Amino acid sequence: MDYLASAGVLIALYVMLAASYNLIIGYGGLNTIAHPIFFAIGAYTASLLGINTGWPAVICILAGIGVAVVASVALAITTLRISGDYLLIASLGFQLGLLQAVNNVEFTGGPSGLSNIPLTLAGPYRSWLYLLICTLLAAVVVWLVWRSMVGPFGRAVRAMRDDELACAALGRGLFAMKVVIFAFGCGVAGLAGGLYAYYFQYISPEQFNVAQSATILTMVVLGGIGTIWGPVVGAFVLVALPQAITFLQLPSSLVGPLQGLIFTSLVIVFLFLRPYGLVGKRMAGAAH
Amino acid sequence: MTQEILRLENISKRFGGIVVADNISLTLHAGDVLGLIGPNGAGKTTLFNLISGLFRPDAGRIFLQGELLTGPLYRRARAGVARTWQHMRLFRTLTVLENMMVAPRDYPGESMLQSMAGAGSVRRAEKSARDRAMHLLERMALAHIADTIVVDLPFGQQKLIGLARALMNDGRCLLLDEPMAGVEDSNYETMQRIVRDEAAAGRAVCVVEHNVSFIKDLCTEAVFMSFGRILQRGSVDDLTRSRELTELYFGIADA
Amino acid sequence: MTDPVILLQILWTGIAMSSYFVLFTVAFALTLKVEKLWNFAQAGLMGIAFYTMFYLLNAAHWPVWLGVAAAIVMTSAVTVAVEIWAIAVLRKRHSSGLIFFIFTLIFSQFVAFLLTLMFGTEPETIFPSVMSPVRIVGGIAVSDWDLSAVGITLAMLIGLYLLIRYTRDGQFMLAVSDNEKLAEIYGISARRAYILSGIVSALMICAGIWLYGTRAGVTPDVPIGLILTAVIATLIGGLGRVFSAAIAAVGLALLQSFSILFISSKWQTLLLYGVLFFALLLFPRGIPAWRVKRIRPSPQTVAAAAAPQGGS
Amino acid sequence: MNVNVTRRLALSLPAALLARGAFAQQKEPVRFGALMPTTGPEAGYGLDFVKTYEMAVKDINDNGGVSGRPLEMIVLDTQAKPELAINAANKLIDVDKVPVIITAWSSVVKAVAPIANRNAVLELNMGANSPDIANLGEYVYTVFPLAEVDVTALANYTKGKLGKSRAAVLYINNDTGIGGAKIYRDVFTKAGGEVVAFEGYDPKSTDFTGVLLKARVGNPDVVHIHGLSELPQVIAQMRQLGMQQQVTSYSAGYNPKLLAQLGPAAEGLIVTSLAPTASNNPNVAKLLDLWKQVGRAPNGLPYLQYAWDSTVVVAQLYDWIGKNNLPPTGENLRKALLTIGTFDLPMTGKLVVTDDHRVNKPVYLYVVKNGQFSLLDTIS
Repeated sequence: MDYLASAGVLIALYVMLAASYNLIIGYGGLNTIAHPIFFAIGAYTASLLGINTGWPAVICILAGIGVAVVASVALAITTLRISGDYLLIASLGFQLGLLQAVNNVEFTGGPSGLSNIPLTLAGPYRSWLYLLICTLLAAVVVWLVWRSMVGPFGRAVRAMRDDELACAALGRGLFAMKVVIFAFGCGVAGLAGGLYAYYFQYISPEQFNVAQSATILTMVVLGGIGTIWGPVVGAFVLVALPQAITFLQLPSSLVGPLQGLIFTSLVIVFLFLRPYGLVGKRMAGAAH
Repeated sequence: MTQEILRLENISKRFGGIVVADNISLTLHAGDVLGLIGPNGAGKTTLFNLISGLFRPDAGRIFLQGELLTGPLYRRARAGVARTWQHMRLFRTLTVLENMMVAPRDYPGESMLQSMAGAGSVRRAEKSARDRAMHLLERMALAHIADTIVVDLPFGQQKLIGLARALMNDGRCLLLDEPMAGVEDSNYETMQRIVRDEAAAGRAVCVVEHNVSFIKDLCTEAVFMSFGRILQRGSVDDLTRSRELTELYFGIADA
Repeated sequence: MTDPVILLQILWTGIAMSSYFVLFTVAFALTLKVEKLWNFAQAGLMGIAFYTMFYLLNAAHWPVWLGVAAAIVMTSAVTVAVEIWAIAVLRKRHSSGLIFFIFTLIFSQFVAFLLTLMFGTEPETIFPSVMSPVRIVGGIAVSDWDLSAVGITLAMLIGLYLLIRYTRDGQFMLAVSDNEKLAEIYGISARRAYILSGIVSALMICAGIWLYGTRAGVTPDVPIGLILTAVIATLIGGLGRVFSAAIAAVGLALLQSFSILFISSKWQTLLLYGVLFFALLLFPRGIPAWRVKRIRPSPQTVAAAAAPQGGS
Repeated sequence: MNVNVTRRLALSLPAALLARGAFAQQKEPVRFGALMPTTGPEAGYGLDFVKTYEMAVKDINDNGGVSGRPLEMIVLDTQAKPELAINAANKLIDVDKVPVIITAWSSVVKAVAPIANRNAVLELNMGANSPDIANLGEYVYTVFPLAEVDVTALANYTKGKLGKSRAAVLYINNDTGIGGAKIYRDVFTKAGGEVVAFEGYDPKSTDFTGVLLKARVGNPDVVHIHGLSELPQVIAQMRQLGMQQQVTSYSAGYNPKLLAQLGPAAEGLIVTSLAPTASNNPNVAKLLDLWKQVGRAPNGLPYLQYAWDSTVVVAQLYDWIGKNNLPPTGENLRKALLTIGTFDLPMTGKLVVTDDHRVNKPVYLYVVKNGQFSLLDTIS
């Protein structure tokens, strides 16, 4: 069942994205929605290197992570001084602007995207190998998030989310912490991007737009913002459910909007009745 | 002569056209518990914000234990300025113990890598912070709520935790913004006792309070402020006996 | 391209096209000012307003004025419902800005999906034809649509100005936007002001989408793109300055129009995001020259608003 | 031979075969997958494609199926978005085990291509015309002429027959627009014409004044607009600016909605179509009859003719491997495609599939006259 493996790869990639995004927004309280752009940066860097240099996939993916981290630090240094709602809008401007640029220049393939990404791990077990690698990496990412959030660093980050001023007045240097979690989270997104590009062998700008931001945000909110397992559950539900719905033999003109309606109404219901998500406990996050 | 902890030299600050600190000079020594009183808008909390680094003064200098105090909020906290807030500003999703353990000056967790690696030095620092926090809570007879999320606590206890968190910073300068407002009964007594003990242990404490009777219960000395200026410094009794100040205070406060 | 007739033509169509941006921006900026809310749900309201008009005029064959009136009623009703049953609840809970953002954005998406289910995704226009009669004035083409767009927008802006300046409810709205707590102390209902600002915004949205939908095709996805321009103009205009935001919207539209002289038009959108991004970097709290001067809420304005007024 | 196969499979009415048709239903069906946008902005076309496949499949099965076995179609939604298409393609291949997938929309065709190549599943494009589709790999073929076919014909016609020498080219800044506009520019220049303006606009634009004025400054005698659903608005604004030049577009402009939106302003517009109409191919009348039963006019009729014919191609491929007793794999279907090579199709005429992954077709040019599209010329 290659299909299951392929859905599994997607779940694992989204676990990475949601867990790293949750680190930034759920634990760190940094209201950015530009996560997909770092996913895109990782994917485009890895693909372009893979296509143009023929370097091994691992190197290209690592380079993708590197560029995502550098870009995120650059964005962080310039915009993290802006707080709250402004950061949200600034990140949106960064995301849409960069995507527009990718769309308009030639070497990224423009709106047609990149379709000749080299085939890696060819063979009958390709999907299963990818599933294994992605699952392991996703587990490592979740473990790293957990490990960093249970210790003193995590405590300071959560304190910062709850009250920046009080946290600074206790002697914690917020800016460095913000940059670190932002860079880490975006690096993970870059990793997911590289893997995505190599597995699916096709990327285009529209895969990284605001709809993608909304998807990842929905995973985090639905699962439980500011919790370890929330994003994992959210990613699983949001990838698996639509797949399950396609097995329901509904008329296909209904399926798309119906899925959309189900998910958006779920989010709305959760926001009001269970703001702490599927796995969160009361007050477990910034959701309230 | 006891040791000088905090010295303000000719501090001035304006916001737009409003003068909130007008050439203020003030010295605090170890063991002092100095009350700041004055009508609303006199610049009491602003003075705290100037000392702790939330605002930069337009003119004047601040010294902590003889050294020039500069830099942003967090540097001054590390230098030894601990403060509480009128509205407490507790970390609402953290437990009491976690709230307190954010505060030590030699915090081990600012590096993500170090924190994750959980190296020996980190573990030792964490243990010592935990021990100190538990000891403080025991002194407040609050050890049983160490693992409670702070928002679930009654108001008076939250105020005490605000103080306890500030005390985790073992610097010598302690600024308390309305510590007694809304605190009653046994919590009131605890607050009083802890503040006095800390002063006796060598801290210089400065308290902003509205209610003069709190100041009487807490402070050895007081300063009367109005429109960003220090009008008079003296014993609490002296200040409250001054007809001029009383009129100024209540006259404006009632307006 | 530097022929004055061409420049004037770009100027004129740029101004005409900016009309709906202005209306959406004013709606967005007003809600932000009065309710302190980044109301992305307004994208959903645009969708509702458009498809109500589209359905009533094309399928139900209602007279134009009745269809438009029904769309206004419908949009206002949804605005008020969202205010009472959702926004007020979140506000009461002291929810974080992020939660408001998620709710309003997801609400718009929900509406978009619902409209897709009901009306499909073919681009639709309010009237079957997108042509409008043209006259040439001094070498410049001026269409009826251009004139009605400028006229409607000016009328709406003047109406808003009069409302704020000369009615008690308008003054209450200002007072609440200045300082909600203080206003309540003076007996002004913040809730009433919120609902009023919501309804005024709904009116602006209906007018804006009418102009848009008589000129270009609308699909359920279109409004979410439109709201972004409104956000950008609001930020550039300086927060809390509704009329500055309107001017910023015109400015941005003209910047995009005139950029064609220097760059290929495919870069126009990027220009918009670029302006947004750099404006935020340089002025993280809005453009300073236009920033509201009062740092503290002034009791006088609130008191003045609360004081009984003879004439109104 | 080929002709006979086609006619029997697709359209023939001999009563004798009806019995076989009934018999066919009891055998194990042969399957193909279709990835179409049944929701999202492109669903207007996607749904009509699906409807047409259903008609074609029913027609084939009513006439005996494929080598006695019924043809079955599995449709999955893509919203014309690559990431959804990838998932859907995986499901078609792994769960539904189809060896052949029909796709359209160039981003979808491209996204599915690596999956088709990896899994040795045949991917047939029936609607996208992006020129890069010819280079997507050994399992990706098109039954639809790529942009060079109609745009080349149009550009040459404009220069040669219409005698226009200064063209302004405006295009929507996406895959389709960029690809088509570049071909037009190159062909028109090569034919001796001059391209005086070459401007892309953002797909989200609603105001085209700037681009149009830029075009006007070049003083063109023909304006080629390579756009999609915003095409009527571009033309409307152009006419409102007083620009009276000849306008041309490609097959996306061959759409009745455009006539309604533009009214008299559409007069003189030249568009292309890659399929014959009922007047020069009687089979098309049958398709129109079937659509009359649906109760509304179909969107993009020429594309629907290709939709029908792509179904017929699939049926013929299965017929071939059935006759040669080969297992129904993507590899064998590909072999069938290349071996048969020439298909005579009911709705769009002769199709020649070759190793270079391109096909050639006659191009029909239409001009809007008295509010209707009327045939201007046929270029083969």
